[in-house]
Amino acid sequence: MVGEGILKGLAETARNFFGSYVSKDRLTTVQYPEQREPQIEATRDFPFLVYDGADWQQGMRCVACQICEKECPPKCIFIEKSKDKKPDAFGKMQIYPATFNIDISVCMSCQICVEVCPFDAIKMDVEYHQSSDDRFGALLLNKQRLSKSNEYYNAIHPTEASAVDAQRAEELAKLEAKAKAAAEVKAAAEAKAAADANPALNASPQQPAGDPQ
Amino acid sequence: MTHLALMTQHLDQIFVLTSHWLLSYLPIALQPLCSAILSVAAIIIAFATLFALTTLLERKGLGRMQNRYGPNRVGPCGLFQPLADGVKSLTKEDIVPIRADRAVHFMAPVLLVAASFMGYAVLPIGRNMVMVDMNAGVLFFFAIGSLMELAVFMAGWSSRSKYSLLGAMRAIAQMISYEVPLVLASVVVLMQAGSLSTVAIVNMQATYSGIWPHWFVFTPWGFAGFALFMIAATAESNRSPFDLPEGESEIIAGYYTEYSGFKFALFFLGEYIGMFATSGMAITLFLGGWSAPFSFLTWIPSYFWFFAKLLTIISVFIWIRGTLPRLRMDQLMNLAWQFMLPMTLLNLLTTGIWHFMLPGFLRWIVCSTMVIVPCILLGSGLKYKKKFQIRTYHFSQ
Amino acid sequence: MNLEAIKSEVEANVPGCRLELIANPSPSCQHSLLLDAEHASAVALYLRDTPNLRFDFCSNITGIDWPGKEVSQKIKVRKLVDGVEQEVEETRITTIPGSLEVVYHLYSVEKKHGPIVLRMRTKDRDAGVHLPSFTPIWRSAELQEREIFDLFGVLFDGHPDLRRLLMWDEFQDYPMRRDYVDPDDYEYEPTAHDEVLQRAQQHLSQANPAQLSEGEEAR
Amino acid sequence: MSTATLAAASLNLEPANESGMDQLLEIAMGPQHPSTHGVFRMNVVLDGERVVRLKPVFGYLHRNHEKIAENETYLGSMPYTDRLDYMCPLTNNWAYALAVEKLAGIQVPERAEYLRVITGELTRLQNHTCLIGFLMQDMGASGTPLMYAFRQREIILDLFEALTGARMMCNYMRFGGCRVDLPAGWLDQAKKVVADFPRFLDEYERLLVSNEILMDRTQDVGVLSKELAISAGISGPMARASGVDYDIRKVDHYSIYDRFNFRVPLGSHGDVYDRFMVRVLEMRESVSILQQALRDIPEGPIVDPKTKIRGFRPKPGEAYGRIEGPKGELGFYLVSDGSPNPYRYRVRPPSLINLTILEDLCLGRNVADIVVILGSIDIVMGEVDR
Repeated sequence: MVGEGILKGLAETARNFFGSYVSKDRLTTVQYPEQREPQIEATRDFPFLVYDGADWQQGMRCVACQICEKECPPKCIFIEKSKDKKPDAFGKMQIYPATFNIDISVCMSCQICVEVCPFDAIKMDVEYHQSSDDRFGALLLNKQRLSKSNEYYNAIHPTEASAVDAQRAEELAKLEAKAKAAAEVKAAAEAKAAADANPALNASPQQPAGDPQ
Repeated sequence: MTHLALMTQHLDQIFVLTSHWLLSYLPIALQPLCSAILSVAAIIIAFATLFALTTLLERKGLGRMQNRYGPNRVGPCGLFQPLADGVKSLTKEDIVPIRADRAVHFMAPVLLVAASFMGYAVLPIGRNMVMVDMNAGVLFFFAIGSLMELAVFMAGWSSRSKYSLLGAMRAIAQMISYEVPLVLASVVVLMQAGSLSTVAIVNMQATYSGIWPHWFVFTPWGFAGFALFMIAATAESNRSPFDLPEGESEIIAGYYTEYSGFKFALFFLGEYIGMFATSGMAITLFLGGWSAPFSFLTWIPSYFWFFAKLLTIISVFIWIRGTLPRLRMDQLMNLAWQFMLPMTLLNLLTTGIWHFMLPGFLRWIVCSTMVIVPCILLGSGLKYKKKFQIRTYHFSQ
Repeated sequence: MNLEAIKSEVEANVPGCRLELIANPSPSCQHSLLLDAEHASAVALYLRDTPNLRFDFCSNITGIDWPGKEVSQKIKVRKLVDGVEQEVEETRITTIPGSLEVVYHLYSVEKKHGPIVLRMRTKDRDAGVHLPSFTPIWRSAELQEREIFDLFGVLFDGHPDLRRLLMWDEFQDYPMRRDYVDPDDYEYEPTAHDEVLQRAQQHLSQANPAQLSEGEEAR
Repeated sequence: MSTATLAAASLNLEPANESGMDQLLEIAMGPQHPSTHGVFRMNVVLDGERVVRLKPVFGYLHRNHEKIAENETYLGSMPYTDRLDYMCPLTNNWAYALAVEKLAGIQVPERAEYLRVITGELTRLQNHTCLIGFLMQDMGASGTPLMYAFRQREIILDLFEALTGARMMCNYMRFGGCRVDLPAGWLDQAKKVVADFPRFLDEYERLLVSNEILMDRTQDVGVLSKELAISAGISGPMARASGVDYDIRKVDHYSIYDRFNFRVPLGSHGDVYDRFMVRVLEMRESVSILQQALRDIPEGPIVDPKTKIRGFRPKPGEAYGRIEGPKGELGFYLVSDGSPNPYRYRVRPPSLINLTILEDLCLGRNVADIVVILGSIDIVMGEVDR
């Protein structure tokens, strides 16, 4: 009979019409500014730089190795190395980026920079309110705007961040153990040297010159 | 009891009485003119409001059918959305193609709106609520209705755009083809009513046996006539699934491709007003105009019933639009000339037989058969010719 | 399916054709046959129509640009140096002429085997860039050969409609060639800071100011 | 350059006043047109509304993907493949990864293969539902089927986001496996989505399959013969609708498709309705594959430990790898010269090659049929123009 399929279709749309008033499955719209979808943990958009502690300049993990700059497919990262060095989280003296810019009008959120970073310094953000009326200035993120704390990283990607933290803590512990062992060895050697030399001359042990920056 | 009856009567006639009261302050010589102006203003305001409401209803209804909210940001429940749309279309740039015929390009939407409003002159919106009780009302309505074709063609031709031209050609072919079944489907009512006056036709239907009204749709020929009329009316008002003249996915927007801003909005208005007018005519001819569906509901004002019926028909239009894809031009023509036309002619014959047979059960059976059997035959004939079917598929391995 | 067998079969059945087996050292082991241009159509037809081969599905056609290379080799030459014949090392520069290569990947829908990889090479990269078109044999070559013509500049003889596919008709160069340089009037999209912005500015400053204002007006 | 000269140059039309040609109307459908799926353009010559000639014009979205890839590392091209056919990024990733794995001889761990199959088939589901929605939109349905399709697609995209971090530009596959492992709860969520999917398909079929107008519009429209389909390199659901029994999942035995029990639907008419129905039936088969894969997925590593992310240099050689993408045979052809960048990188775009026969299908039909036929071919301009 002609019209049967049409009637079936009409029944289907009618079902959806009424269904949208009763069923949450049918009416899936989220009323955006008032309601928000729950954040999916893996979500990513643009990269940011992680720093430890409270001071973003002091705690910046990035050591300006420029691997991400090289590997970035659309070449949106611009790094200039610093002339001086600062100690990193492990106490080692490292170069830090004098400039670190990401042009997010070019960035395509592929997160290859995150994958290649050996220092866990660059991670993906979830901040999507990036619209601006300044095409160049506002979309070129500088070091300061890129820096976000480790706590923030823990808040947006808890699973990933806790794994990173655990790994870093382990590394730190290893380093500390090593340093301790080295210190012990050194102390023993010094003690031996002191015992060998004249005890009167060795009253004040030498201090390392210059404060760590 | 009589008090209550008087009150309902007054409520029913409130617009008529107000108009009379207002006019009584004017000198006699001015009264006919002012009466006309008053009614025109009333109709324009009422139907323009209905248009605004319908655009909202359509968007919300379609939205719900598609599992979304529809407009809900401007005002409570999106009620002011039509207002926002109006402001938007007024503030948009009015672009006229450089090689277009500017005068005709401007006149087309104006003519369309004017023509679509003129049909309301003969539509009885409520008891005693008709602008002109013309004794050739139905004829006048269809004559004015064909003006819309002119407007559409003017729009398509003057734009000097290929898509507009294609759209206009489609529109002309479609509107002329469907005018024939539209008029023929309404002839059955004229045969039965014996009058071309819309007021007389409604008055004939506004009587009751028991609680049931004497609407023409409750007869076999009336039902068939109504169905045919509505299909033709859908096509006349370019509604889905017959929206080929403006088939968006094919020819951008058809004849109004080159219109923007307020002229575009006028086209929109004209289309909807035209749709209300043809739906109003269907109500007048088949659904008893302003009469209540049951005799015990006559206390509700007559104009309420008219608008209730109109909104119901509009909802069905929206429902169909939300469901069906568009026909192709040749299929549309096939439907008009191979199905609609024979059916309307047969319906004329059925009405004649109905008229001359004695009232009773036999008359019902004979006339129903005369309508249903050809409908099925013609339908399956169309189906057979096209050989379309639900197919079965095989799988490899 | 053995490429050697196919090669000898084709050579036996298509008189005069010269096929060369090009080995592929990668783990994919997709070795290929190099056709000569004169007999390519005959070979292709044979591959398509022979019942046991039936390579009726030409899946992928693409070009590769091999620019001419200068290879410097150190060779030992016997030479008279100061009247004494000595063995002297000398660098000799040999120029390997460049060519454009077209690669075809054929499969068989009927027999469900494949792929067989065919290649053809042009004589050089400038004038002798003619190759026979396979469009009459496999319709799927139509757009792909147009693309190769567009991007590499290989002229396919016998193609029914050899126009540029992706670039516009007035475009001059062949972008996929290795020695292609971006034209100066390229519409540089200014980005915040890299050389693109500089190039854009440079281009705009070089452009005739009168032309520039005209362009602005036209826009 | 102006569009007018482009039109004239590409069409080579005789002057319009020559005998027989004065009745013809030449219109440019696209690049701005509601139903050319992006910036596709067809120069159509019409006699009334009948198509006399149709020439597709490409290149409005051309960005020379292949040249870009030649200047990128192998890994650096991976995010660009997402942008080819942006409706199905994961299958693009997969095809590219497969080609590189062939080139470098990398083995993929079992769990990664399962992940690839799961994401690939989910991609197929969402591609086909959306395609049918778009097709109906081209046919003039006011968005209803499209909205249902998108409602369902969103659910699948949520899965993608939870797994890969992005809804469309996933950048998920790596050479020798996948980038990240499943997050907690993902499998259950996926199982639920897959279990609910047939209900949606039922709804979709009730709405569309027996609709008379749809049948009238699609049956015997755009008939593609089996011979032409094979010769023109048509692949994927479009070829199968013409009765070509060729599914690369069955033919090439790539990945682990041999382990799954699924059927390949074939059409017998080769018209638009068959293409539509083959896709509907394929979705049911994909659901069945997904159910099996989600049930059987083993534990284990997800990436080949021997493959480096940085400094990846395959040995000189070449490889062609292809998969059965949702749109057809998606192949990548790579030539390596031993450097970190591919010497030649070629995409075999199913969308483009399926367009070869567009004019053949449209000749003699009318304007309304063009958009329906184009819709049934299933193109994405990102892939056509690359």
